[in-house]
Amino acid sequence: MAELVGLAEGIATLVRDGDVVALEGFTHLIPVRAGQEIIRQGRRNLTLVRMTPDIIYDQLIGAGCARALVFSWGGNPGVGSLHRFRDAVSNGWPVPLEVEEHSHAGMANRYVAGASGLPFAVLRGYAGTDLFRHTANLATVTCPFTGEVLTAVPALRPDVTIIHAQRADRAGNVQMWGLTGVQKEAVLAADRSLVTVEEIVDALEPRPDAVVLPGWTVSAVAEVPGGARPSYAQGYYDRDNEAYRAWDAISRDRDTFTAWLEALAA
Amino acid sequence: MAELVGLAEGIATLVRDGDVVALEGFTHLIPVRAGQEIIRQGRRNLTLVRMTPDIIYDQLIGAGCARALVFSWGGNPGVGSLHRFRDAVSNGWPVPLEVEEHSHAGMANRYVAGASGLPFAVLRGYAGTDLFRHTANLATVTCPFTGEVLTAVPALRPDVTIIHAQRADRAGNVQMWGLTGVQKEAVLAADRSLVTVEEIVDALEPRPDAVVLPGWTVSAVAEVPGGARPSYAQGYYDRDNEAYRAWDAISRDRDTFTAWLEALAA
Amino acid sequence: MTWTAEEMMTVTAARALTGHTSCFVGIGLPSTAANLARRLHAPNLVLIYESGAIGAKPTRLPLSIGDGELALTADAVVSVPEVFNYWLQPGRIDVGFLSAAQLDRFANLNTTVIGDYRDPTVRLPGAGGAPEIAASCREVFLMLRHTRRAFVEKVDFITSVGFGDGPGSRERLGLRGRGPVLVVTDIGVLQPDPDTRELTLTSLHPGADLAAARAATGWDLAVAADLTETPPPTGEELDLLRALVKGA
Amino acid sequence: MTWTAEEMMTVTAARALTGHTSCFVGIGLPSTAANLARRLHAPNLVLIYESGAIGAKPTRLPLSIGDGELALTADAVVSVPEVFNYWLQPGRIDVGFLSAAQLDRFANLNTTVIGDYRDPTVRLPGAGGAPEIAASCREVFLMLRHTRRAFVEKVDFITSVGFGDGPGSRERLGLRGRGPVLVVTDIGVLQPDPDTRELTLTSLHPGADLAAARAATGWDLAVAADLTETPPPTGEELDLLRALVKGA
Repeated sequence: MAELVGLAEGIATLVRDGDVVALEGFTHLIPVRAGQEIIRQGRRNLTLVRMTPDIIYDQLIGAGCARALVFSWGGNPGVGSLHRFRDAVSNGWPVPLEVEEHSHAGMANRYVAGASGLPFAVLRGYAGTDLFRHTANLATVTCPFTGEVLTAVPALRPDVTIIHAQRADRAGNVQMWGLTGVQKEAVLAADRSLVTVEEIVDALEPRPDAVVLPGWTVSAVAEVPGGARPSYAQGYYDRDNEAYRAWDAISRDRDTFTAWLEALAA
Repeated sequence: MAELVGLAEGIATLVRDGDVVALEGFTHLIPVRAGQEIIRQGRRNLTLVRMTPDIIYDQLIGAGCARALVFSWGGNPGVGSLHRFRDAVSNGWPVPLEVEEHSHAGMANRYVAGASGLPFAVLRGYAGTDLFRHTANLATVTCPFTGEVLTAVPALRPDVTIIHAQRADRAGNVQMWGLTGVQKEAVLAADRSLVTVEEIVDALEPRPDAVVLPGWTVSAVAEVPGGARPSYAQGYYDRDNEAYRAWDAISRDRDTFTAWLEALAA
Repeated sequence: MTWTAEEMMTVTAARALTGHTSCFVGIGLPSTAANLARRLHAPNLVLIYESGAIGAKPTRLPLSIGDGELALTADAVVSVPEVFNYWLQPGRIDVGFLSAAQLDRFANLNTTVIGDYRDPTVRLPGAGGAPEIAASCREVFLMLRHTRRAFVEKVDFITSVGFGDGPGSRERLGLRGRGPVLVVTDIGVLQPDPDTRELTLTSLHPGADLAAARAATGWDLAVAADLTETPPPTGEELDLLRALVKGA
Repeated sequence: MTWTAEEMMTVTAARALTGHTSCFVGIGLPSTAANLARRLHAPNLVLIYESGAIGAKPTRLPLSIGDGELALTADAVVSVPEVFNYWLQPGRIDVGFLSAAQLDRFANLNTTVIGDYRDPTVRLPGAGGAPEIAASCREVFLMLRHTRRAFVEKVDFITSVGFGDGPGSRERLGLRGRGPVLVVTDIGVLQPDPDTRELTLTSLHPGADLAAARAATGWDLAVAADLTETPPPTGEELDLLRALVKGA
């Protein structure tokens, strides 16, 4: 059963140096506060996994938490590039960053395979692209019935997956709604999981477009109001576009970024 | 876009002799009335597909509509055997019935592959069973990353899938809720589809545990109140157990069944 | 106090379900046993029905796995493909309940045909969820009547694998669950021998005798050195069970 | 009446969307064009966002594909794996919109890196949904600025396949969609030659001239014999577009 914990305690017990860590949330319900707690606790040599690394991953990379990034689209949505990500890839600052990149379809299916207890997934994807030349984790598989050749991607099984949801009850049952992306698969694929929520309630009343993760499938739940800011939490708050634009200025320059990082630690 | 039709018209235009026809509904929302309309219109040589053939398939088989059955569990739930199915398998009455059987996991994944535009699906299943000796449509596939050998099942792509749902709007958008089984996959895997609904409404208000099939994914929608009786339609009616028990007596004997069939045609 | 064989079976199975166990249940005795356990000593038992109800808490016994009561009381309602792919296949579920028309000494199960496959004496319902439940649940509990017709030397069709042909079979087949650990019959309880994996009679229900067990088994039945008697159903167990069945 | 290059591009793309077309849209110009078309001549256009909104009808332009407005106005909200597996992959979606940092004469697209992959001059966002959108949508529309830096002889990285190295490439690769059928730039419109599959300038926007188009293209630009002028934006088109953008 999921334990109810504080955010600091949850990160301290669940995220270890060298772990493969997935923070998911497809532009909605992004676990920003949990990611910043990883920075505060100074985790190192993480393999960070995320379909859409955006500013929270730019922060983790700039803070030197990551040795590798597995992803399918990296950018500051609606604003531009991730400067810390670029600096790490191009100049190895503050530490070199290995990159393994896929398409969204490939990443989504890698989580599906992980959640399904399968070693790989099959899809129509990547055909004819240079991803096949640069991404080691790709192969082909032949349909035993038709002889057709398809693409295979290996299962993703993070050591720990972290997501943000709207609600949990005291038994640790988690409820999220709206655009819930790949979060269910990412949690079910992981060894351990932490869910930050806007609020812990006595009972989860059923509602439209809701996904529920039973408490026994989650390691820990932490109540972190505003935990997805500056991204959205449907029913709680909208996206703070200004913060995304501001990040562009902060992250462009190593010094302004370093100042931001010190302020975060303080 | 889905056309709004009468049940007779829908069956007449969408179901043809020799078709591969799937009627799905996993003990809830079983399209019974649509199946009986197929009997009334005298379709022949159908390959009937269904995870859980129960009394409606016993009726279709007894009426001589089917040349083959693709399934994973055949019985009269809570009552016993399907006598018309047994009679067809053991004695070829009224016509011989070819049988292709799978496990639930295999059938579900065959629909998933069909809905996904893939030629096959991979699962951990069937290993060590005699199904491998008797079901042609099974193979193994080797994981290109781990070398592990898994089971492959070919995609199911029915010519037509028929399901029953609670509601549709006038644009043919379909809404079903509760236990919705494999119906979404079965419709998305098919060339054509017919959805019978309890009622056609002006607007589908969102509700918990609802699955919506947009009208452009469905060929036709027919308003058929009580279309799932004697099975359940959550929010409308419960299962009529007496009818399931009564079917046991009717179907045991060819004469009583034939009398039932004549009454249905009348 | 008296009780039926079915009540003895149900109570015995219910006792084996404890704690936060997650349990893949079909309809019939397994569902009754699991719901009885929830009302007795295992209120946190997680009931999973293949129709898509995860964590169902039915207030009465469901009439079928399509019973709306399961969806209305579940923690989560999911599609049938998801039940098998995300929940059963990865080995998330602790206990799976199965029954069969035939089983052999290695607890291999037949629910497909009696006789020849192409020309069967009796055509049975088929596999359903059983092959993957037997493969992927951490443990499997079996409930069936103890008769010579059911307990056979060799099953006519292997629908679901127990221990195959003995030690090492499950590993060779890549079956990741532990397999059948408990067989509850109307005569007693059988468990696999840790070394040979052969089903061994470990307990007799009150009033049952060893001769009857041997007579009802189509092979030379192994009997545990420390053969015990199953504790009889308590008044509380019977009262709750009967209320449950009556309420259905 | 005057308009910006971006307005001309958006209006031109919007005009190409008609009827009940289903359309896989990202954020930015494609989303603006699709939402403009819904307000003009294609009220039944089905907008599909990769974040899981099927049939979204936003009352304003979404700020990102995670905008709650998309979920709240959609016919169906599904998971991201489902969007790609059940909706995009089978070829259910009529039109997919893409852009790129580089494209070549066969409309192969690069959104990954400028320069060497291991030591890039510019690290771009990467593939996202593009490779499978380019592979599986029935048709692909491209929108990008017409510059020599973008229209190159050879892309530095093939992120998404247009027509590969010419006729037959898509078939050999098993790509089932028709590929890019329309490229809308700030100078004009390009379409693949039916035989050679090479992008051919078929229309120039008002005020643009052929010399500028050639100068902005990194290869010897093919020009249609019947090169036309794109009809200028109407007052209605511009009013609706400006209201839409202002409302965001």
